Amino acid sequence: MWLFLLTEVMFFGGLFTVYMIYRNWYYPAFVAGSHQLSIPMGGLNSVLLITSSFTMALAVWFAEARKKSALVLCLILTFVLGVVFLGIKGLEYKEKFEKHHFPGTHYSLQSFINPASDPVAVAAGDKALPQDTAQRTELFFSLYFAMTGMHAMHMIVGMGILAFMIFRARAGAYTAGHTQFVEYFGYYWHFVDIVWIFLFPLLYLINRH
Amino acid sequence: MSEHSEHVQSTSSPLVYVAVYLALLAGVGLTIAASHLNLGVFNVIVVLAIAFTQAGLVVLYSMHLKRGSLLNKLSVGACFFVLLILVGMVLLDCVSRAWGSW
Amino acid sequence: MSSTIVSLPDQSTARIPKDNYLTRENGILSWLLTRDHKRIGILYLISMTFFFFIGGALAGLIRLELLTPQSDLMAADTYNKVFTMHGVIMIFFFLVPSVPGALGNFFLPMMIGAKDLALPKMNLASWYLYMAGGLLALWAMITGGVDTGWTFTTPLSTHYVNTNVITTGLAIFIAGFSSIFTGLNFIVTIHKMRAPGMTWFRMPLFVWANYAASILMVLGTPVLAIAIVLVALERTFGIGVFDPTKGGDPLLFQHLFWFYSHPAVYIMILPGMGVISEVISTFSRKRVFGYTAVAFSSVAIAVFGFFVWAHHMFIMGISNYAVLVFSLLTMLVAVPSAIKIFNWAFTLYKGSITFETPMLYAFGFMGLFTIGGMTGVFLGVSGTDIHLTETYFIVAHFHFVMVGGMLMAFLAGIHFWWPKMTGRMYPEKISQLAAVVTFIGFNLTFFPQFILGTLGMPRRYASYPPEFQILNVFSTAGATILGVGYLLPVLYLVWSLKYGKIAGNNPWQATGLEWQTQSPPLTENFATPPIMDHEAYDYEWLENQKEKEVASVR
Amino acid sequence: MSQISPVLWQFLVKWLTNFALFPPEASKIAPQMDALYFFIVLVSLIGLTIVVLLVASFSILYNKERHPNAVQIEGSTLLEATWTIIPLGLFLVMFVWGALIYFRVFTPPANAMNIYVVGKQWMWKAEHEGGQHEINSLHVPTGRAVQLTLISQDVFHSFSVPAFRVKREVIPGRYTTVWFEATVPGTYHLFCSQYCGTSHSQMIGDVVVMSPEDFKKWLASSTSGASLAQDGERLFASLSCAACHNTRQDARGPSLAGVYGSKLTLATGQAVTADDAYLREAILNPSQHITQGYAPIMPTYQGQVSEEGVIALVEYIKHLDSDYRVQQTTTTTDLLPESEGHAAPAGQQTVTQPPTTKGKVNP
Repeated sequence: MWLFLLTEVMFFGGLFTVYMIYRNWYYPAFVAGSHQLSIPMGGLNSVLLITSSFTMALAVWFAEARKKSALVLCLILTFVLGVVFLGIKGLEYKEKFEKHHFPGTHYSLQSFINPASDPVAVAAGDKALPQDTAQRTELFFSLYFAMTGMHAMHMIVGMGILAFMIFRARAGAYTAGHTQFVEYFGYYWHFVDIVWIFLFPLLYLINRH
Repeated sequence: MSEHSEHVQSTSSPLVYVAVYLALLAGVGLTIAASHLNLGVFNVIVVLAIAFTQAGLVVLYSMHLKRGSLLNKLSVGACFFVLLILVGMVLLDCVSRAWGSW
Repeated sequence: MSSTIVSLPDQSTARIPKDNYLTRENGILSWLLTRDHKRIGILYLISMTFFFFIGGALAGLIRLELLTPQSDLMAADTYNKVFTMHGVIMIFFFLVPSVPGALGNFFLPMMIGAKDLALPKMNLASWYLYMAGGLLALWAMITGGVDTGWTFTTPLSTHYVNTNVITTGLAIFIAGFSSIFTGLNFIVTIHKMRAPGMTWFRMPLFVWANYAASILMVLGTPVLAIAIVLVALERTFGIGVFDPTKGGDPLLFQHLFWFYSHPAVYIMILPGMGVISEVISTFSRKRVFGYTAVAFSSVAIAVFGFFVWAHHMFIMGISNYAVLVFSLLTMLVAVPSAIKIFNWAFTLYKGSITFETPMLYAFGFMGLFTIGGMTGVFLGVSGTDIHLTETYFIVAHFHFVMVGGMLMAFLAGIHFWWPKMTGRMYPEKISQLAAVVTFIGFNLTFFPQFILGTLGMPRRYASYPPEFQILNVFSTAGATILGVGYLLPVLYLVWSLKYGKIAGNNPWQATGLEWQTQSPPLTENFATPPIMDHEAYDYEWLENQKEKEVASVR
Repeated sequence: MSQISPVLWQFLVKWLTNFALFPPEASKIAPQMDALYFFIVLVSLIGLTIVVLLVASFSILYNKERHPNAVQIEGSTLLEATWTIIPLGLFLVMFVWGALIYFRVFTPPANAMNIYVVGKQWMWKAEHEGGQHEINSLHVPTGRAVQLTLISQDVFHSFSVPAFRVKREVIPGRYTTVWFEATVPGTYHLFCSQYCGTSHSQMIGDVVVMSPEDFKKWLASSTSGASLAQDGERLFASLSCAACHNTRQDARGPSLAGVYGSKLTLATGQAVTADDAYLREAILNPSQHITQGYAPIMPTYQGQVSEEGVIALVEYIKHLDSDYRVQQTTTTTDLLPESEGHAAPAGQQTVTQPPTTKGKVNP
């Protein structure tokens, strides 16, 4: 399981490499792009995911302590927190689509060339960017969608397994000594959490002063 | 997916998890706070340092690496080494392109 | 060849053991749902032979087209599709899974005295993923093909071609998972499933080599996966990460791509080196010279393999500093290969050598791999790389390493272990002929390409200036001979399934644990779990063992 | 047989008459590179011979008939060390030698004559300073260092002239350079050696090396009437660049006269040298290349100017420091000062490198 997680580390590692390089090259654009992201939402998501990671750790513990109802409760909590996380993520995505910040042919530079037109940019105190710099924000959003998208994909897969586990746990499958599956899933869920721990500051918190 | 057969009852009390949980929440607060300070290049360093501490906590305690086998520790180490090579060497190229030919 | 070490049981009385992994269960389903590592190994062997011959047929088409300077057999775009698919199929669906998938799956657990791999279900899953990837690639080929070259260079692959890039990328992505699963499985197996007494330094070198290759698979493949995902996203949404007009850096793709694809070369060659160690030791009746050095050089290759990827990009506009660093590191990675070659050569010293087919292939390997390795140095040295890269020199170089090295090793392994896999010997004389034919055909095919490359003929050209024709004709002629050399084994190996001599447990008098059980083996490999009480390649132990057996019979 | 043999015969004759192991050496760097090449060939041959000799002699000496019982030998640290250190030493020698040549090939001398090459699917377009355009061919004089500034309009291409032993990737979005000094007049192959799509194998041409006199004649006969800088001037005017980039006191942009080759301090505090690559970037991505003291108001010209246009602009700015008009019209041919061409022997440029400025860039 550890080895599998390590392949995942390398998978995200590739993305982080790409991110690092472009952030290094196009810092002002990344700052402006980052200002479009909502700290309350991202922060709330961080808290949610960390909490779900916590409940997952408890779930493993309860499984080992053979407490069925507590295990099921923790798993359900984890699942619900995951749903809320994805819901918030969905809201954020929706906002980006509406503002045409999704990279591609419909990408719009309005918020960056003319920040006065965008309350979010005004709130962040953004100055207008020259056009060529503004164009680089598309790269930021590409990476934003690629990275959070991959992360969300991992969460969806994880929640599929989680649903399956809740089902099995209610039948008492993991409270009879065979806790390994829960434990390994816990590792996976913690890994997803760690990825977010890195994504959040790198994407949301570039130069907020 | 079994690779440690010497699986032990992880009896670490939930208190450890609570502690880690609180530490992680504190970490989130700290990063948000730190990002509002103007520290120049140190911003990213501070933020990454906090993130690495958080990740370290999760890996060591929530994922029990601290009590894991040598193999697991080694492979995690190896992986981060390789990751470091990937990031480091690519950055080396991309950054040093700007240095000109000599 | 007058002398031989082959010792077969008395053919008039010998029988293939009734109970073995082939006869335990019957029916298609028993194969398709098997968790037996040996059956999965056979599945891999059959399916990759299939892919090899598709790739080979494409290679034949390429050589035929290059017989004349004009592009007359195929139009340029067809030619581009053909060489792309040749590369994709041969690399991702033959070379990467070849030795680990077929021979490694079959023998790695037996060599360390385990009854199966650690994760048998995952092993089966890896074969299904492999097949899914392979069939998807074939489907992509049939429904229009892809013409980016196997390197998928951006921005060509993202913006300038209209072929099945995403489908092929998906196929490679899936096959990548298959190879990750295999690698994972091997690492876990080697760590957890060794028989009592099988310490790290008693493991056969084949196991060491596969271990090193597995590390590369597990850590390298995901980076390729992300590179492919980004290309797919770029094509579908236009995210611009590799698009220079949006500020992206197309070279970054190559960094990610070669971060996997250079170690992939070692994924391909390391297991082959493992096979050669086994074969040379067995047929010279000697422990491998400098066992630890060979074992560690495998690991060293795996580690250094990660440091050198950018030598594929010396002239592509990476910074001069990076060129220096990568060129230096490339020089370092050449050393462990040199160590191996010399150690194999000295294994022969004061041995007692016989020349069965696997040994002939191993000799072929040593010669061709030396040439392949040394020509690699030409390309790793930044100065000569300028002139030689992107020409036929590089084509010849990697074919010497991959085909001359890897494929020779694969054939050596197939012949070496054929008696164990099937319980029957292959016909010796004709297979020796095939080995020689392959060697001659190979040299005739690829040696002229070194000269072509030095003369400056660029690779991936459907048509070329007429003065290059003569060497190309030689090459095509050689390819014909090579084709015969590859067809022969298929014919006589299939023939031997029914008519081959019965091999007995240990026809080569080899020391590995896999030879100490019946052929073909039981489903659980060993009747009683083996205990490793001797060093690897301990031929004296084997002699004593035989004497004991004789004594106990009396 | 009778039908095959004439074909075979023709082949053999052709082969024997054309047989070559390496292409003609037609540039100054070629013999240097070949020296290294043959050094490595020599080392390889020796290595191969050793391996083959070892294997062959052991096979004969210790085959089973002669040597029925193997002697078990564990290994030998001394031998291991020998074949670790000797190859390592040789490889390091090759590395240093190779690196020297690499830097020679990619560090153009200061007085080189510049030719721009644009690669696109699937043709080469070369532009001389005097405004001579060529497609799929390149005319260069002997005895004069020629620097190529390469750029691609679409995908990766690679500019390869085997007879000169030089090759350089032609990248979209970025100038790359390579230089050579041709020595032997003749016509040589020009290849695109990076796979670039359907007609990759048609993206070929000729490099014509001429004596300086012939080259002068060729320049004179194939001029298009306007020099590259004059094209650039026209473009400069039509894009109204001069509205900001002028010498007036209240100019919104820096004056460009004499800017080429000078050291600039950017708004970010970076120090840069205004070379071709910098000028190109400043036109296409101006806001990241604002000179200190000016506001980031220049619009980007990405997508509005073709690569050829950018080249013309760069060339114009390059010549702004002088009364280029006079120079250009009197003589595209004066570009060939016979004396200077030989002044700085090409190879020695890299050996005595001037101290670098790397510390200052990229804080």
